[in-house]
Amino acid sequence: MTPANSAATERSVQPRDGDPEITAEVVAGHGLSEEEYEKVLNIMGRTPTFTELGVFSAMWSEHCGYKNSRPLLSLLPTKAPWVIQGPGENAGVIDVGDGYALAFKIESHNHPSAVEPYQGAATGVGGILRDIFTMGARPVAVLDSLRFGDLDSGRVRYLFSGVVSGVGDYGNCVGVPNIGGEVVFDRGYEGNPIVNAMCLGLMKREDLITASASGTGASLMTVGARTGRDGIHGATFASEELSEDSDESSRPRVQVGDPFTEKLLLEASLELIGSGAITGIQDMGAAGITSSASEMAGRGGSGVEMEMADVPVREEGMTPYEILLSESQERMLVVAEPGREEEVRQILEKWELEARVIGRVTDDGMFRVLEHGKVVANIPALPLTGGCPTYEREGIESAEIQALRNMDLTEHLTPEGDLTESFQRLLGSPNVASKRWVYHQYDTTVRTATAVRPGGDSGVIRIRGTQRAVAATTDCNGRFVYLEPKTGAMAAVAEAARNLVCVGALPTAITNNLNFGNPLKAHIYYQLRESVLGIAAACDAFETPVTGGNVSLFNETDGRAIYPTPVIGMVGVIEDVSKITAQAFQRIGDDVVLLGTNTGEIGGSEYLYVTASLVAGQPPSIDLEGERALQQAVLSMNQSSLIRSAHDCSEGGLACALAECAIGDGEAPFGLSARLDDDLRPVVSLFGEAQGRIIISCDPASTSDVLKIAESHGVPALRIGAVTEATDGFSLTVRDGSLSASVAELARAYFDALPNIMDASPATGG
Amino acid sequence: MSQYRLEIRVKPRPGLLDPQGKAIHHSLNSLGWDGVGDVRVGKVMYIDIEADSETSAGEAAEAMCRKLLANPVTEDFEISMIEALEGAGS
Amino acid sequence: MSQYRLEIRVKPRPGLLDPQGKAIHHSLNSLGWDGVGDVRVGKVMYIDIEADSETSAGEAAEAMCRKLLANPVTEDFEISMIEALEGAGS
Amino acid sequence: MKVAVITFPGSNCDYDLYKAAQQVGGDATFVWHRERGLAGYDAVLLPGGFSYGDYLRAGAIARMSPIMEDVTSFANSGGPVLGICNGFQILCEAGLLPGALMRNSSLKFQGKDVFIRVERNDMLFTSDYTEGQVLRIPIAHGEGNYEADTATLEALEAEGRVVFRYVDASGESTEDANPNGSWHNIAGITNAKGNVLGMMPHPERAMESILGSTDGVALFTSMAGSLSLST
Ligand SMILES: Nc1ncnc2c1ncn2[C@@H]1O[C@H](COP(=O)(O)OP(=O)(O)O)[C@@H](O)[C@H]1O
Ligand SMILES: [Mg+2]
Repeated sequence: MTPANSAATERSVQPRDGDPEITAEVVAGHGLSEEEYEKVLNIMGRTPTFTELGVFSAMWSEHCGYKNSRPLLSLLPTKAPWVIQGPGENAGVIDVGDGYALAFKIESHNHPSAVEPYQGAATGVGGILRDIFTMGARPVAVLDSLRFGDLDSGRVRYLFSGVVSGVGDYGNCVGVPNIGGEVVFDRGYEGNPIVNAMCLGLMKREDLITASASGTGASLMTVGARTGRDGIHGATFASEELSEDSDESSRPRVQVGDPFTEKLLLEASLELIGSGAITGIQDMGAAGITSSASEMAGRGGSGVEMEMADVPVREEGMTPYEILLSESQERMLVVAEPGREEEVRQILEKWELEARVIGRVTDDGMFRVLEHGKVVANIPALPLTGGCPTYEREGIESAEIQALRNMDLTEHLTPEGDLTESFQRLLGSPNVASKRWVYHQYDTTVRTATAVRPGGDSGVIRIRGTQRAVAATTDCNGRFVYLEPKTGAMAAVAEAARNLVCVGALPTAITNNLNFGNPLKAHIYYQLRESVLGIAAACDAFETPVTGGNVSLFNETDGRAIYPTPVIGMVGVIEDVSKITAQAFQRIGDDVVLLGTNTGEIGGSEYLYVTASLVAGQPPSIDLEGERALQQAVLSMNQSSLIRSAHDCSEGGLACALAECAIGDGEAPFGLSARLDDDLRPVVSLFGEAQGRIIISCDPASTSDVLKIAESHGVPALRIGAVTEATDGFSLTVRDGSLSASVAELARAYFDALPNIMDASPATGG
Repeated sequence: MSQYRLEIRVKPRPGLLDPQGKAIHHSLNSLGWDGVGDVRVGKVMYIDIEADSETSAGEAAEAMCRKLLANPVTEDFEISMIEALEGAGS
Repeated sequence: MSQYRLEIRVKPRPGLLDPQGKAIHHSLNSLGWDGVGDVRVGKVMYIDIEADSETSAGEAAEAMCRKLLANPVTEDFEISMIEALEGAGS
Repeated sequence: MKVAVITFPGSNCDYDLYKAAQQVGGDATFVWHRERGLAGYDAVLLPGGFSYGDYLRAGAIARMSPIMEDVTSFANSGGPVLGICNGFQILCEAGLLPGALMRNSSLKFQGKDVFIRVERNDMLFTSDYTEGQVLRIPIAHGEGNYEADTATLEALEAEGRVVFRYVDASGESTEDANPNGSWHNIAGITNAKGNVLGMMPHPERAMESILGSTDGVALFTSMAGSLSLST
């Protein structure tokens, strides 16, 4: 290494030959507003160099600086006795009992996936895995929450299949099972797919390590892959709207994932952390070395000094600007204990990877970058990481959306054909239909810990050596959030909690991914603020604090924003794996009980989208107290081993949920005979998407106990029918209508829908 | 109409990481081929096309590359004529 | 010693099923290219080698193919010289 | 039973296999691919995963690892070698088993439970199964499409070297039951001597009812039983 000390006497920043001059245009090209640039000048007390400008631009982008969301995020509840690490680190960490801690987080890769679906999704998974193992936890599960336009477009099929292969190939190769997620198709996401990936990692409590740089004189080392020119300015890019010519201009910004290197890096990192040779470790994610080094310095209250000539590069002639901002994947920055650098190098060497000292921790609070001993950037670290201006804007609801919400839906509530026909259409709609086509491309069983695979309400991973398990789910109905953001956001949290209690897990904490349009527009800011308020209210009510998350704004194409989509990733704890409840019916003759109230709220439903191509109406209301009572009632039934199955009602309403219970995984389906005498129209009764409903099945001998538990929690409960033999068919009667179909037919509609669409015509990128 | 066989080579764009090439490079080196430098890996496709002329066969191939065969974001392509096959049967 | 860039094409043996080729064929047809017949898909590798001569570069490449780059059970290979690159730096 | 679980860069089922061997009382040790020597082991296990990222071809680069020379001599001297998934691919690439595993005919990775039928139980790997028994076992692979030249394929059938075949729940080897396009629904084969077994499905993932199946257990008890008798 070029000794950084030799430069220590020469602190003045040298302008580099060949770097562009700093003009107003160059500043604007870096995405900094005039006001922000003023602030840079104040912090620096001089004109920044080109390198410094690049550093500010990346750190003060929305992606790294959260300038439009930070004030809102501070409204979220973050504390509970079981929270070990709240927001601010690479991932949140909670205590899950028996000495184990769970690290978990969700991350978006929407823009990269819009440009290059396969690599965008793959590198998204890579990034979230690194966030988890840099906490000292071994990644044990991945979930993916995906949204696309309607599948009748070749481009959408191309995005969908590319994203799914990218998620799969990366996670499969590293060897982390996928345990769930979601896929939604709606024209609201045309042009702007949403690709969110969540990861869970387990560790012994004492193995927790954080990403801070402390200990003056300690060495900073890069480990893992070499630095190339890929993804330079990805962080700024992720905060811009896509435009017609994005494909062209963003080509060089595509990063290619290398899951094989990631797997080696994962093993090497966990070994490094175990060795005690390092005191801090951080993934080089968005904005590469710049963000990892400055954030580590910021958290440690220290400074850093780095020599760019010592960074291992993949290409010749890279400038400090490029090295600092490169987003090449599968790299980490670690802080080694002084004198133990060689040990670090040897551990990496064993895993056939490189580790190189590129600098050291200082005590002067500066983020300093050298090139062959000359200082090319010298920025106070704290203002760089924490001084990004934040904005609170006025939020105003869009009149257009208000009108949609208040639309009279009456004319759409009589089916055109018979009810059964609408039912089958709905079951076969890509949003309701089985997502097997997706998760059969994922390894769901590697690591031999998957107790519930994708396809159930939540995925479950057992903790080996204990009776415990952790469960996880991701949820958000963007249509509801679009129609009424606060209610919709509460519904997302409530649905996630319902999905957890259905398998028997106690909802414990959430991570969230705020996917929105351009927050500089008042109606989008309104959606963002209301959504955050909704999440906060629901998390308060459920005692599920927020331990972290991610914000992805500017999801717009040609001025059209996606539905506001605050994806909730919720985790829960199961104390006894033998008590996990199945989603599907288990035994002929069991009673079927509906918990919650069938209110018939049909605004924003899949039924309206499928039959009338409408996203309108008042979305279902949320009663947080009622939801909480429902969760507790189901958990109590689970604890007393009274129920054989539990499944919540979501897209497609009661009818589709019951069909899913009957069909199961298709191997051993059951029939159903059920009747519901409410005074609603058949369509709203069967397909309405009222919240707070869970269908359970139980031995008839237990039914009275089940009803008692429900009553003691104040939860409405009604026996609506019984599980029958599959050959007896599926029959569901409401006051003014009925559905009846053969179970085999329903199963076909449900399982074949996605494969048929995807096989029918090619997916084209052009 | 005649029948042509075209060879289409699709390769990763310069500057993009090629993990496969990297792994092969590494393996060749450790098998003792020290003199091996850069390795890049792409796809090669052999396509039989019916067309009026060599030129129009080439044009069709180019259109196919743009639409389906190559990923415009990460890959470059090259087309060469392998042979003109007589008649319709290849 | 000079530096050579070789192109190695590894393709599925005739007679072996090539599901990838079949899928591309199918897609091209349904995108409206009716005139497309057989499609076969293989790999192409670009390897920079330092060697005494073109001949010895080619021989090295052949040895690499036999040892590692092609699977004799399922694949055939072809090697062509792309260019001689002067000196050591490519 | 002392077993070596060989770990290559990119192996990711090594731990699962290690645990499976332990579950049946085996004394398992991880052996890193750069180590040498397999003296003292009763059996060698090659785990699944993506050695070297499956770059080039699955198993192609791993089979060049130093330890593979030792695996080869271990096998040639009659020692039992079991390769699962990527392990099977490596055994084929190394020539310890004939044929090759090509890309799945669907061109997609397949991760799900399948049914396989035990075609013979007169081997040390399968003695605790009954002949014709149908097992439910997970698969997770993108390149499991077994191919070989016609002579080899015919010899495999004629000599009864197909050990496992994909079938439906009722035990019929139908086209629908074939997840990857393998010739004759082949899921696992053995060498002529019967001491090397390669299979795509993952018995080590079917060891406990909480994981959905215990049908893999007998494979490991078969080995443990035979090997503890012989030592
Ligand atoms: N992208 C995906 N990846 C993995 N599993 C998925 C994905 N999408 C859906 N699934 C599985 O299918 C199940 C059903 O999906 P969904 O209808 O969204 O469930 P829910 O309404 O219960 O949230 C999910 O719980 C999940 O296990
Ligand atoms: Mg659910």
